[in-house]
Amino acid sequence: MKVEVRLSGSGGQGLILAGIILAEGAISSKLNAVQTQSYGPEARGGASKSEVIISDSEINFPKILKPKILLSLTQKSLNEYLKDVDKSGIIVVDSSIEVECREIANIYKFPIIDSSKEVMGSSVAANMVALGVLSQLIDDIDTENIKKSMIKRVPKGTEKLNIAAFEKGIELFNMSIHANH
Amino acid sequence: MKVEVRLSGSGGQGLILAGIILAEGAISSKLNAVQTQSYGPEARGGASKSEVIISDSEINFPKILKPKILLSLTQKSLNEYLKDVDKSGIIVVDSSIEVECREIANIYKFPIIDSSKEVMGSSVAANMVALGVLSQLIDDIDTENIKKSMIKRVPKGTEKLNIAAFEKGIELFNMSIHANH
Amino acid sequence: MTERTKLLQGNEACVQGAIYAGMRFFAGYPITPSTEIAELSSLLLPKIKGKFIQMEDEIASIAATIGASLAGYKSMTATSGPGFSLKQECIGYASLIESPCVIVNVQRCGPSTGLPTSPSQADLMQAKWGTHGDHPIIALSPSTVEETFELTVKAFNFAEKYRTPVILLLDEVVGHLREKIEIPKAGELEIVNRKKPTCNKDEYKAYEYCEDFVPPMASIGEGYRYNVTGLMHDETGFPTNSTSETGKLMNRLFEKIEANLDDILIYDEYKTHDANILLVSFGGMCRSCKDAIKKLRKENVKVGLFSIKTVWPFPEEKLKEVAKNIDKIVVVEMNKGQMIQEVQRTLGKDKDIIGINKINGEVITPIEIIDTIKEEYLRCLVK
Amino acid sequence: MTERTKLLQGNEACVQGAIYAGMRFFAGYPITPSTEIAELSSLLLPKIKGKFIQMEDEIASIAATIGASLAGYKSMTATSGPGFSLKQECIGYASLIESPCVIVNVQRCGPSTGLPTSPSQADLMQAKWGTHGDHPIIALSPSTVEETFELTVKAFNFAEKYRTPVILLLDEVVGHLREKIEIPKAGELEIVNRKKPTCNKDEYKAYEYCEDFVPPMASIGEGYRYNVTGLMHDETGFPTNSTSETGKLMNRLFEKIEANLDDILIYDEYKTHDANILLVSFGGMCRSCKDAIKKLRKENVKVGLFSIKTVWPFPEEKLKEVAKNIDKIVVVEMNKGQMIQEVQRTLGKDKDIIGINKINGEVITPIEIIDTIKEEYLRCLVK
Amino acid sequence: MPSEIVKKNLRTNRLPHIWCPGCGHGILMRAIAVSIEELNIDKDKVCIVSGIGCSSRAAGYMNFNTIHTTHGRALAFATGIKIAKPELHVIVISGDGDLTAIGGNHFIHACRRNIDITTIVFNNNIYGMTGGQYSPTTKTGDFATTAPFGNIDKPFDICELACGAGATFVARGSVYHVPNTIKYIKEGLKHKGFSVVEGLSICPTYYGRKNKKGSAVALMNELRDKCVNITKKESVNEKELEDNIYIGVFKDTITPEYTDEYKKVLDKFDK
Amino acid sequence: MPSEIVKKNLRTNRLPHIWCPGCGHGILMRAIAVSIEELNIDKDKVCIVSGIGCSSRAAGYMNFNTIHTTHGRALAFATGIKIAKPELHVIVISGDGDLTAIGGNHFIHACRRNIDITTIVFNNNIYGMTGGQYSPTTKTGDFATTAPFGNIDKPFDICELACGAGATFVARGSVYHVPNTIKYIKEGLKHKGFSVVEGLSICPTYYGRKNKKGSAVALMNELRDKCVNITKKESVNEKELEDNIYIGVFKDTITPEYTDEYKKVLDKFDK
Amino acid sequence: MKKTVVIESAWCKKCGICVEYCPVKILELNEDTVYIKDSEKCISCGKCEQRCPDYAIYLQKTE
Amino acid sequence: MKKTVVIESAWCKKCGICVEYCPVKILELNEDTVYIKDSEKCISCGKCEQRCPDYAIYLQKTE
Ligand SMILES: Cc1ncc(C[n+]2csc(CCOP(=O)(O)OP(=O)(O)O)c2C)c(N)n1
Ligand SMILES: Cc1ncc(C[n+]2csc(CCOP(=O)(O)OP(=O)(O)O)c2C)c(N)n1
Ligand code: SF4
Ligand code: SF4
Ligand code: SF4
Ligand code: SF4
Repeated sequence: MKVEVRLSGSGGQGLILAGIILAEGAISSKLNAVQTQSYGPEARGGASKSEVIISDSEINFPKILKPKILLSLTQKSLNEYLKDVDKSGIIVVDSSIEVECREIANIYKFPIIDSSKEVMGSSVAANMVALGVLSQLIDDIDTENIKKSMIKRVPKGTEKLNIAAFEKGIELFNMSIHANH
Repeated sequence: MKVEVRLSGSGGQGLILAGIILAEGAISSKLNAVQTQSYGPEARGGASKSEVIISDSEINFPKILKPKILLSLTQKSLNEYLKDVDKSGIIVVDSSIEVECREIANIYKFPIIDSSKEVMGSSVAANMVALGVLSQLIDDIDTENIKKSMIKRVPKGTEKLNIAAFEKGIELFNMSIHANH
Repeated sequence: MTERTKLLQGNEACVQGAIYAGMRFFAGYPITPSTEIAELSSLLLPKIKGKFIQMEDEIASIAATIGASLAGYKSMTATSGPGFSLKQECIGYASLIESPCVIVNVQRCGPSTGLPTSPSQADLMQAKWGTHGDHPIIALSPSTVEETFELTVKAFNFAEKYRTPVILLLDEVVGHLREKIEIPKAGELEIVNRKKPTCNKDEYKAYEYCEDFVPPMASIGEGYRYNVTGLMHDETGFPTNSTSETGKLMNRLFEKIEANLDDILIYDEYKTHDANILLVSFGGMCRSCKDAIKKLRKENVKVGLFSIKTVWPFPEEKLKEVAKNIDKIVVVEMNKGQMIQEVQRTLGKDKDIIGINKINGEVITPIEIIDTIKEEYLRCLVK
Repeated sequence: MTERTKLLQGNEACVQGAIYAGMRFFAGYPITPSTEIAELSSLLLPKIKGKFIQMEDEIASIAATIGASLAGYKSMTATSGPGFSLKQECIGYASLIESPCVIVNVQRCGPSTGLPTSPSQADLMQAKWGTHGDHPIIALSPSTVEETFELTVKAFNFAEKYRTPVILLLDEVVGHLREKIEIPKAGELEIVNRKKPTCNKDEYKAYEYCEDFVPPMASIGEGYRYNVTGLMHDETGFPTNSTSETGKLMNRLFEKIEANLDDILIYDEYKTHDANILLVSFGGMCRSCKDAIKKLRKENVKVGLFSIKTVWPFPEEKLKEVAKNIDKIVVVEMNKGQMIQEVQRTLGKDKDIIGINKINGEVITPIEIIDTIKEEYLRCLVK
Repeated sequence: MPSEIVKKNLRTNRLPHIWCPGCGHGILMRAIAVSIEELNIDKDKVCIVSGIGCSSRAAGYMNFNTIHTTHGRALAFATGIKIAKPELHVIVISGDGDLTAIGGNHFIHACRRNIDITTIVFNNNIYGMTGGQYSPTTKTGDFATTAPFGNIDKPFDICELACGAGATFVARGSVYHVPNTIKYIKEGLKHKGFSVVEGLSICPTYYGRKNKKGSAVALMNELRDKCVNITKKESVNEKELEDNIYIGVFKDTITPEYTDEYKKVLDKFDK
Repeated sequence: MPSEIVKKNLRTNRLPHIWCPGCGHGILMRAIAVSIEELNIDKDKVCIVSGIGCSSRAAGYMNFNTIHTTHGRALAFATGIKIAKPELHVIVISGDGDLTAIGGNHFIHACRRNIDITTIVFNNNIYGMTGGQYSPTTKTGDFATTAPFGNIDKPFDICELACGAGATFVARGSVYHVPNTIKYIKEGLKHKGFSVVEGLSICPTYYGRKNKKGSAVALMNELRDKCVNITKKESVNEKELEDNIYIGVFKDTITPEYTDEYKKVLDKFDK
Repeated sequence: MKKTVVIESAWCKKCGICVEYCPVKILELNEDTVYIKDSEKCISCGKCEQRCPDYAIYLQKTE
Repeated sequence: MKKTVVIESAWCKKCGICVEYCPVKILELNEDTVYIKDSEKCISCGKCEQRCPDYAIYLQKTE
């Protein structure tokens, strides 16, 4: 198996951290994973990008040319990266984002940012909500491992809230699946 | 023809200038000439060395391994360079210097420093006196050309005295030749 | 996942490897994409009684690094292109005074400020020729995070064993990549420490022309009050103008590397046994090569990879051996063609040597390698 | 002796040549054996309304030199090994922003402080690879005082014509040598000035991808208010992260040199027509070669010399041509073997290539060349 | 549509700039534009030289002759430009890192030579561009990515350093005190000789975050509260003294200017 | 047979040194030897670091741990040494060129950090080693091989620069005023923090000749005549002020020292 | 001649500086940009323009 | 315990500094080195030793 995930949004939304936690979760689940991200001034104010490749065999080339899964938390980042996703890909976006795309079948819209506000009182945990959603899209990763990594990586004192946000993401996904099926 | 001259003494005796004037005189006399010298801290207090190669054809390799003529104005410099001169070579030294050498036939001792004192009131023109002596040992160089170069190169106001010192050197040489023959 | 399985960035693995090897001093000046090395050092070193200092610039950083080395510390500095250029004068100094230390250059796209966050491998030649005057150099270039750890350990070992600066030539691809690494247990990897003098204090010659070419090294403060100078010096370490002493010194510097090539040269072969096309690459680009080979092998194209980890000295003899029965050589590097020059020099004109190069800040993808190979060679190779 | 026949030092001839070529700005920092270049510039420039400044270090010197170039001046800086290492970062900057200027390196024996007053040619590779990142470079190396004058003029011409830094690689042998020179009359040597824009001020693109690869260059203060940056930039001179713009820029930089090799490559042949042994050399060591050839020819040994004046780019094609019918190649250089690597790469393994090298601060004498040739080849060559 | 001052002095097609939300650098860049505008200097004769850093990116946005050089060397490039063409108004924009870390030597020598260049330093007490390492002006005790346990370095007082090195006009303003800052920049531009105007800036992204100082507004408020005009220094008490940051004109003297002196040398050879 | 002080502190087998007749550097080197001797510092713990220049050659003659580094960088090397081993007495010997031209940046940063290193600068107002070019301390109007029409640069006042950069002990002596100089060096060595002792030296070979100032003795006499103790500054009149050179202790304060502060960080992790 | 406040929304990065220092407190942020709650109250002091790091708010002359 | 002036001729570079600053003027230069004209008059002030750049003249303890 090999999954290529691109997490995108604006600088400060914590997508790099989310990518790292995802990759670490994969590794703890005895998979291989590599994570890369965008750097430089554009990574601050503007569009930010974190990429994770997860596989059960050796991963050599570490860049993603055609993501299997694209997460976008801002309209701008979706607009920039949508073209890279091929038809069989999956798109996960916040409900506030408009997706004008007919070719891609799997488009998931969730109130990611609002859910964060619900759990945390602000949008800072949107990354963890998103991670919850993503965790349901990638087989073979034990969500417990993601949580362990999360506890290690988030600022002290915020562990519980982040876990709650993560679980909220899982819930969002599962509810929608139930609704659809 | 090709003559290799090494002028040696201590830093400050003006032997570099003397070498330059000699080389320039040679060039004005339609010969080729190259001049090199020792640099660095040792060229200040310690031994100083200026080398001139004069030839009627192209001069490529510019260093002197075995000088034809060695001028030494200090004992130290003579001791250092004597070994490089071969039997057919010529040695010119100040009268104050002791030459313990039996192989080399042509050893000229002149009161170079004292002559400078005589002309200039100090030893500063010893280099020019020496140049006068040397000029008589190298054919094909017009002494007038050496004088022209000297006038150009010595500090303004000292031209006449330097020329006088130079002529004193010529005189020293010619007197000795007359004495010997 | 064991305790020692970690997700680490290449730059982080470099710091971890350095500390594992015994690094206890780091001096640096931030520059993308190497900054994480300074940042992690500033966090970890104080916890183990190590010293971290951010200096005023790159020149000061390498100077402080060498100073600490003379005081007995295993020391390191890290930078990227522009900073590496600035450090060149002092790299030559470290080489001549035989001060062990590790200089990391996380290569980015140049020249000048270039594209600071984009990858490149265009400082390969600079690592050897960047400073004035002839001098020997060891440079290592890892292609994975795990290798970064290992080669950093090696870099320190070589530095200490041969009393010489060692350059760790990372590239942005590896430096900024996070992947799985199994941190070796203490004692698992060999750690080398510098040879110390055992002679009487007044008999000590810091630059002795000894049999293994590497004189023992006393630290400042241990009572061996010797002299260090970047001027040519004799065995005692004092300046000399003597051409014969200079010759002896310079020869010893080269000898100590040349006599130990077996120890120093590190490389890997990947599917070369039956290859009729050989990729030659180093650092992050080995990764693209491997992916390309996997795919080409599926199409029955027999491609192998000679991946060079010790980039300087260049493993000439080994390359000759590997390439003995292979005529088609493809050198894959993110530059205008630097390693290919060494390959050409080593293998001569009988071989068909081409380069795959890129200098616009993008990595070379497996597809590009595959396409080039198909275009250039496939007609004749695949039945 | 005419008015124009002079006894000049190589370093002095460099200044005279520079002024002849139009140099009106010099910034430097003293260092043996290049200091005379700064000293003479400080004396002569003010007399012709030129500007001289001694800066606080070598980095500042090249920075000021580039600054003056952007302001429209023909400008130069001069240094030696340690200073040349320090200037490397800014040399890459000049190359990328396409600022014409001349950088003189009077080579001395290194690495590090080395032997400051002793000759060497060990910065040859550094002249090409010293700065980080790929970049094109032109480097010229004269072997006589007269040639120093001429090649300095050429250096300025190339700098202006191709909007690029040019390195004048002197060595202590030539730099500190006084010999006869015939100063050319005004107008006797061609002088090239940079191309200026003729377009509307708001249409000006300082980094246009034009046909001859060299965009016209406006000076600061002339009303073309363009931007200069050491970041990768587009045609207008503004920073870009685009890989395609970066690729175009980098290609143009190399193209402008590669498309003009006929103009740029300068070399000399000496008694090569019937030679069966070819000496290859550059700079001051050509002098030893010539003396050796003269003597060997007297013994009927057919030796010739290919003396390379444009050392970078390396004249590969011409060397191939000259060496076509010669199997024995001897590369004579005061270093550990640098140019020989280019010769090996260019000529491949069919030729018998050896080097005569010295790295102890002494020049290679004609005798040493003669002895080596006799030892290596004479059995087979002389009947 | 941007404002007049922006249209006339900045390259609007390059805006919005890359600086983070709330970054003080934009405020200082505008202050420079206003100063040049109000002094009515010929734009073709203005040359802005910068080094490398967030601050140094200002050059590219300004509609003059602009040179974005190498890290720390802006003043050395500027010196070459000014000596070559003394008729130019040469302005250097630099960061605290660019000017006083790697560029410290060129800074003190430009001060010493008293060459007619105006240097405006955007001092945010951090290396912004590389992501928040401590700079030579980071206060002791502050946190930064390379000072995880608090900075133990003592900071430079840039104005004191400039005075000690021989600069002839030295002033400090801030992004809060914009009218003052504009006044100092204008005085600096008019000054014949080397002038330094330190503009206290803010970096909410790195300095602010690392030091838990909150938003851009909070950092601005800190400037408002701590800055005291130098003219009032005498009247504050010991304890206040320590925490105060002084703004105002620290030095304003006239001594021979470098390019003038060079001209005198040239004039010796005029027939 | 050399004197006791020479035998105990210098490497007599390397003497006589390479300096020219009458060069002031030898006087300062002896002053350092006397200071170390009188303070009775363990020789094995003394590390002398120098750069490149005539002055910097001093290191090689002194019988301690001696490091002759690259031009201008002595303080950066010394900083690494001192941080690595704070128990060492690290002394930097540098020239005016080495310290304040190419080395200026490391100088001001060492001052700023207040790291416990004693810097002794042999200031002869010229680059001696390279043959007499003007240095950042050459007086305006003086001649040098690169100032054939008189120097137009303004000189640094090294002590003022050090103060402006944050040094905590700053003093100036001269080769004429040897007892004072020894006193200042001793105070500098005892001082906890960064100390600078400027020793006014003489270069008869280049500075003297180029400026037609005559012999070493004449240059010494000039120092004798022009130097005034800083404590008397108040009482001299305007005109005299200009021509005077002040010697004495310019600054002597105690602020936290760098390696001490670093130790506090380390101590946080002591169990 | 009067001056009115103009906002260039596309450039506003929502730092809130202008909002804070508007002496009559008529500015406010929304999701995308700053906006003027009550332009009538503007006293044309220019404090927003002076300190806006992004030139997104300024006074324009109207006749 | 008395101190007497000693000269290490081999090291003297004849700069004349000691001669100039000897308060009792008992030192003099010859062609090769400095010498003591009248050692009886020496007051052991050490001014020669302090300023000799070459350590060629110094006071030695004698009992
Ligand atoms: C030679 C070199 N060293 C280091 C860097 C990396 N670098 C870029 S900007 C910068 C510091 C910028 O700090 P400052 O000047 O204060 O500007 P700010 O970004 O805070 O505005 C550094 C270290 C570089 N580009 N070049
Ligand atoms: C990088 C570098 N630049 C320049 C030089 C040449 N250089 C050697 S010493 C020196 C100046 C010495 O002056 P100073 O420090 O005042 O010492 P002094 O010789 O006057 O005692 C210079 C420019 C060098 N060795 N290295
Ligand atoms: S990192 Fe700091 S200095 Fe740089 S743009 Fe952002 S706020 Fe401004
Ligand atoms: S050149 Fe000057 S500084 Fe150097 S040794 Fe001679 S007198 Fe001393
Ligand atoms: S100050 Fe500027 S960027 Fe900030 S909120 Fe106001 S208009 Fe927007
Ligand atoms: S001071 Fe020293 S070197 Fe000078 S004359 Fe006296 S003894 Fe000789």
